[in-house]
Amino acid sequence: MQMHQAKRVEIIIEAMMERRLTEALSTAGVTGYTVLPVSGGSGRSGEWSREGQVGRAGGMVAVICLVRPERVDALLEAAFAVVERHIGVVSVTDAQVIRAERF
Amino acid sequence: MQMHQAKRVEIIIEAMMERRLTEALSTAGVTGYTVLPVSGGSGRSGEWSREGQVGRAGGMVAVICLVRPERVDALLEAAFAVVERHIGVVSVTDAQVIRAERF
Amino acid sequence: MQMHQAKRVEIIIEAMMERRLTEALSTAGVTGYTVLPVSGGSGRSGEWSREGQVGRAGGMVAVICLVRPERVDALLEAAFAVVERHIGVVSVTDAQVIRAERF
Amino acid sequence: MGEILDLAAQNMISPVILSFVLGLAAAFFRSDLSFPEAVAKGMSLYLLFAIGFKGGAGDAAHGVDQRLVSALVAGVVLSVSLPLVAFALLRSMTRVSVTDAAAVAAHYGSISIVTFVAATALLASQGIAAEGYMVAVAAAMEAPAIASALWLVAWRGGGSGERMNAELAREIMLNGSIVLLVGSFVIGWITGDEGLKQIESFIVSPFKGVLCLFLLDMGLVAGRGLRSGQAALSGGAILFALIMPPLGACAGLSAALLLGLSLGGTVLMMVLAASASYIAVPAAMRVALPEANPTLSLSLSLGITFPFNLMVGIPLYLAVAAAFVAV
Amino acid sequence: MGEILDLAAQNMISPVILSFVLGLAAAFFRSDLSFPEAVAKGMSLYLLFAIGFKGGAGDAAHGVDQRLVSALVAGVVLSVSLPLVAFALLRSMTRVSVTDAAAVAAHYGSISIVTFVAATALLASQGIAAEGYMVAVAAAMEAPAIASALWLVAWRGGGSGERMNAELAREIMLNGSIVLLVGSFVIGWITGDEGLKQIESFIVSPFKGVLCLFLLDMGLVAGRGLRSGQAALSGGAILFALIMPPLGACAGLSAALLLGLSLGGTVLMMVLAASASYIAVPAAMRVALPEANPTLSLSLSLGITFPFNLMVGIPLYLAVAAAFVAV
Amino acid sequence: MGEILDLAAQNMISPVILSFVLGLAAAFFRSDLSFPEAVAKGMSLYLLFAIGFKGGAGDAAHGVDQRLVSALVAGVVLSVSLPLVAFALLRSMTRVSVTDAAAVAAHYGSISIVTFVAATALLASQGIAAEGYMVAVAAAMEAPAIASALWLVAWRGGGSGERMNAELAREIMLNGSIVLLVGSFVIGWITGDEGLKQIESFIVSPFKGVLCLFLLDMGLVAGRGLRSGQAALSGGAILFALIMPPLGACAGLSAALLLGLSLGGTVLMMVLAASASYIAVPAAMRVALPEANPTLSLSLSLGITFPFNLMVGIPLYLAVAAAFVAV
Ligand SMILES: Nc1ncnc2c1ncn2[C@@H]1O[C@H](COP(=O)(O)O)[C@@H](O)[C@H]1O
Ligand SMILES: Nc1ncnc2c1ncn2[C@@H]1O[C@H](COP(=O)(O)O)[C@@H](O)[C@H]1O
Ligand SMILES: Nc1ncnc2c1ncn2[C@@H]1O[C@H](COP(=O)(O)O)[C@@H](O)[C@H]1O
Ligand code: NA
Ligand code: NA
Ligand code: NA
Repeated sequence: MQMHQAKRVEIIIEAMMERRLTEALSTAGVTGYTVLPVSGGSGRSGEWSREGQVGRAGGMVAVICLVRPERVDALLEAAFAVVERHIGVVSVTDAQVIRAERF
Repeated sequence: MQMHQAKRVEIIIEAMMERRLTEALSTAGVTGYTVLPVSGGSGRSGEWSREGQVGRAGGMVAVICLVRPERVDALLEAAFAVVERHIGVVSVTDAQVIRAERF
Repeated sequence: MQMHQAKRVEIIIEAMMERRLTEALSTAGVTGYTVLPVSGGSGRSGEWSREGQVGRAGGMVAVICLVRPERVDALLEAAFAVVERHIGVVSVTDAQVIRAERF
Repeated sequence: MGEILDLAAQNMISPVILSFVLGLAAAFFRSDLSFPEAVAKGMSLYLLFAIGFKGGAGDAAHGVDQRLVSALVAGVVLSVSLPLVAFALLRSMTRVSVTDAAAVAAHYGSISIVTFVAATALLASQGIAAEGYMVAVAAAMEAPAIASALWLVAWRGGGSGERMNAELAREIMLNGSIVLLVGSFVIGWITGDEGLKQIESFIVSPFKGVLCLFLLDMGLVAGRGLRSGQAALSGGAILFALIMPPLGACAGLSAALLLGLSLGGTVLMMVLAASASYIAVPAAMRVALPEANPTLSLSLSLGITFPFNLMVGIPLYLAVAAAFVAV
Repeated sequence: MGEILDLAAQNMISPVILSFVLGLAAAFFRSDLSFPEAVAKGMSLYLLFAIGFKGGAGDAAHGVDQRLVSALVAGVVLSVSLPLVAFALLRSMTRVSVTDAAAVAAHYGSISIVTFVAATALLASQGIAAEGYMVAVAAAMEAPAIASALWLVAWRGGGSGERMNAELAREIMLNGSIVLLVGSFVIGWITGDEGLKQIESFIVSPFKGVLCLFLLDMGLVAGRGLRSGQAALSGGAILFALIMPPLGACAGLSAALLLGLSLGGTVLMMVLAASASYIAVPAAMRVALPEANPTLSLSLSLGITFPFNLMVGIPLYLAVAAAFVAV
Repeated sequence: MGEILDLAAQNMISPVILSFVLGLAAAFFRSDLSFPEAVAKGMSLYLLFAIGFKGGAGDAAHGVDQRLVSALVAGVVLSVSLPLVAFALLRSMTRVSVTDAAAVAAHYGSISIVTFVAATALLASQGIAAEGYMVAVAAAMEAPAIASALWLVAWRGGGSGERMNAELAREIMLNGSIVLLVGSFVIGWITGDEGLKQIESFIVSPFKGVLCLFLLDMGLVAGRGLRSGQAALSGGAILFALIMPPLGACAGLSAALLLGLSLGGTVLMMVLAASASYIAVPAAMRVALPEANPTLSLSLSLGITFPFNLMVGIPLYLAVAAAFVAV
């Protein structure tokens, strides 16, 4: 099967910032992303879990974007501007995708 | 630790198609996969979120398969046959796994 | 954007073992990880789904750790000690992260 | 006329409708108010179970009369034929593709169970009884419209629509909401008044309150859908979504008169014909007609027809039915 | 005999049992009907809280008599010793490994709280009272069976079974369902009738309705489990899952007679001994005996023993108990 | 004094408080008892809807009198000014940074709706009526404290606090819990007693039972939070979390006396002023003051102030109010 180079960007960010992040991504020309729920984790600010929680604060989400390699920098700038002051982790992996016209 | 080459295939597909996809994977000889819930996203067909939704239509899931490199093509054929007419994204990443006998 | 080499370790493990795994990771010096819920899957022990389930047994979670390359071995030892006798899959991918000081 | 307006006004200021309006308003002003998916599904399971059980228990007393069968047949005929009307209307009023028109048509041939539930709540508050088996008719009307739509696509060549095969048919017929509705109807029918008494304080007393919260959620979802689906909506499509319900109601009225249903049963038949699916059909369309734009169907059925029926349609149909059926 | 059949028939056509059957049927025909995990857990938390509270409030009136302590001891003894019986049976009737046999045995020494709840519902509908503290006995019987199973594995060398260490013991004893059951029992006991009156319309009136929905979900899960677990089930194993409950019930009956429990209490003791765990023990086994096949244990306990007890066992045990205990 | 202790003791052994204590204890002993996030959110949506609706329906009878407006103004003033007090106290009693002090202060200016709900439950059990519009006051007090905190940070230069911009203000004002509370208040007000009667068996009868389960969950969350947040808590901070509530209550009392509220209304005003937010403000702080340590604020407001108010504060405030307000 014919595959195309792409980058898989995974941004783990506070749930409260989700909308701001996705708006920033859209502004940066990224149209496709997928949001996965996150049920817990640990970092410098300690351990947390969503169990029994009511508010959105204290939860995180994982946003996954597949983009063409040449677009990854614009995406990262945009993401970083949002993530910068906030709790969050951004990682980039090399990937291959089918149907390049989609990215 | 002794690691083995593998491919990590991530298929983000409409929830309605999950069963058809996993059956196609099984038929193609893929026995292991993991399904993650997806809470929202955006693409050419617009933005969506699972919040407050009742039906399965309009939701997606992420299916992750770790396979030996030589099996990835069969897997992708099978997946593509299901995804082809449907909304969805398929990406492949190089990975390493422990316990190669499992894949 | 300045990126730094890292490893992305993804451990899919029985929900019952989550606490034991994260404690082992902490002991091995891994401070950051994120836990994603898993809604179903299939493997040598058959197909499963969380739908309608009450107990934790029979469910899995995905634990994602981003670590510096030099730390990945310690992490894998620790993870393997927990996963060894249990159902579970461990994969490692090369990744790049921003803000290296965090890992 | 004054009476209709009165009833409509009274309907409008019920907690049930106002909860829906609150949801719409919250979505419109982009509040982050939202229900977890699991809670929304839980409420819909509750409503289906309760409405099915009550329908069955209500019928247990009378026994299954002949009319149940003819009502089921009438429901299936309506569900099969209304999509043809909807399709013709859509193709003449809008410029949507064959596939999209067929998908939308399937939604309008099928039914919205929560509209049905809201109608039963209004009837109850007016002290108007209805045939319990209308629940079974509702279940029977969910699926046939899908077959019509697939046939329309095959006939008009609107793309590679999956043919209705046995696997797909099974999947559609055994859709969770159909199974739960029919199943609880049968349980209610078997256990009758005795059974109802046992679980009354679960499925009867709190019913209307749950309906309020569920409609609040529906308002949120509909409002959010409208906001993001706006672009897909032409004037012609919106007009269709307002015209089709009364047309369907007329067809339902004719069927009810033919069957000789009671006033309540007539209203419910009208409501079923007038309402458009937002659970079973959207799911089936994603499998069978993936090229159809889901946003269009849902914006019309959930964003326009549903509020219309809830706020204007139901009291209107009641007023019209009252003119035809002696109490 | 006729009376037993009568009661069994009457039990079978209650909404509670029919809901379970509906779930089984829906799973069998592969309907996509399903409950979200969160809703299922929510219902189980509700049932545990309600049954615990009611048990405690029921006992508050009488004070904790001496019999509570002896009943607890009896429960623990049953929970510890029944696995030995189950293990011996399994090793002679089937060809499962030592580890698997021990894991299954742990399930049968422990208890199924929803079977217990269904039995209390049947007793209530027959107007038969029972000792409130049977809830505490239920809680006490959840865990000891696990220790027996681990000891069996260590004794028979069935693999690398984790030894019962302090950490594991704490985890098992503080299992959520045990804590909730005991905790709400204590709350009910402290606040008594006064407390019960305050939350009666939450934990008493809608109880049976929630139980219906929960059993519908259990039917779905059990049916799905049976479908996918079939392969793991030999004839011998199935036979075991049908023989073990009556055996357990006999042991429970003996204990109850020794303790001098009321008719209701006797039935509940029999039900506890006859039922098999599907929450606490499966979880503990995954940690302590990961080599054991979870599909086997669950197919037997949830797929066979649970429906058997629900539909045949409970009325049977009631009939038998009635022959031994004067009302 | 004896009377206060009596009331406090009576309060302590109500199912509502004991459920909270059970949750705390379960978390303390690291039981794995837990509620799914969706169930917790579902219960909180229910409580907000019910309390809002009942408040509105209660007021519908009286019409909106002048006092509603003055009570709203008083609430806003309290919410804006209490953070200044809290900030000053924190800066003198502890060594937390300006940003952290401001964030904590925002929590204490705002309110905890579940503390409010618990207070209404206690009042109801004592047969003490309160102004329905106190619900609207509660909603009005949620947000203003946030503005104060941001202003404090800007003034004292505690970092790069996001300025209160239109977008942020909209987001805070249209926070889901505010919208639901106000919305259901308005629905209750419009539909009045008639509406209340329709959904009474959903929002009134089971209310206290749901509150028990919700407080059980709050106990679990608070206990877990305390366990992991311990490290962040200095003695001074803990002292602050115990002193601030009575201080706030005094301010609330003064306002209530000025307004001439009834005994029930006075208690509720004291409770609002004394309680600290754990939903709306934490969320806003993550957006506007991300540098603030969320663990500190939550440990104080949910881990210390909330249990204090629940167990000691509410009966204390009632006793004090009773000394000032003639019934
Ligand atoms: N190295 C990491 N790998 C994966 N997730 C992480 C990592 N570090 C932090 N996280 C996630 O980001 C959250 C906040 O991290 P922190 O800002 O370090 O407290 C954590 O609770 C985790 O969910
Ligand atoms: N580039 C992408 N990266 C990640 N997820 C995507 C991407 N494009 C699409 N998706 C996901 O696939 C769904 C359907 O995409 P589309 O067919 O473009 O509307 C979206 O709603 C996302 O959840
Ligand atoms: N190759 C694989 N790729 C992704 N997930 C897997 C794979 N193999 C197993 N899993 C996950 O691990 C679980 C247990 O696997 P097993 O031990 O093979 O039964 C499965 O149910 C899946 O969720
Ligand atoms: Na229709
Ligand atoms: Na047992
Ligand atoms: Na306050």
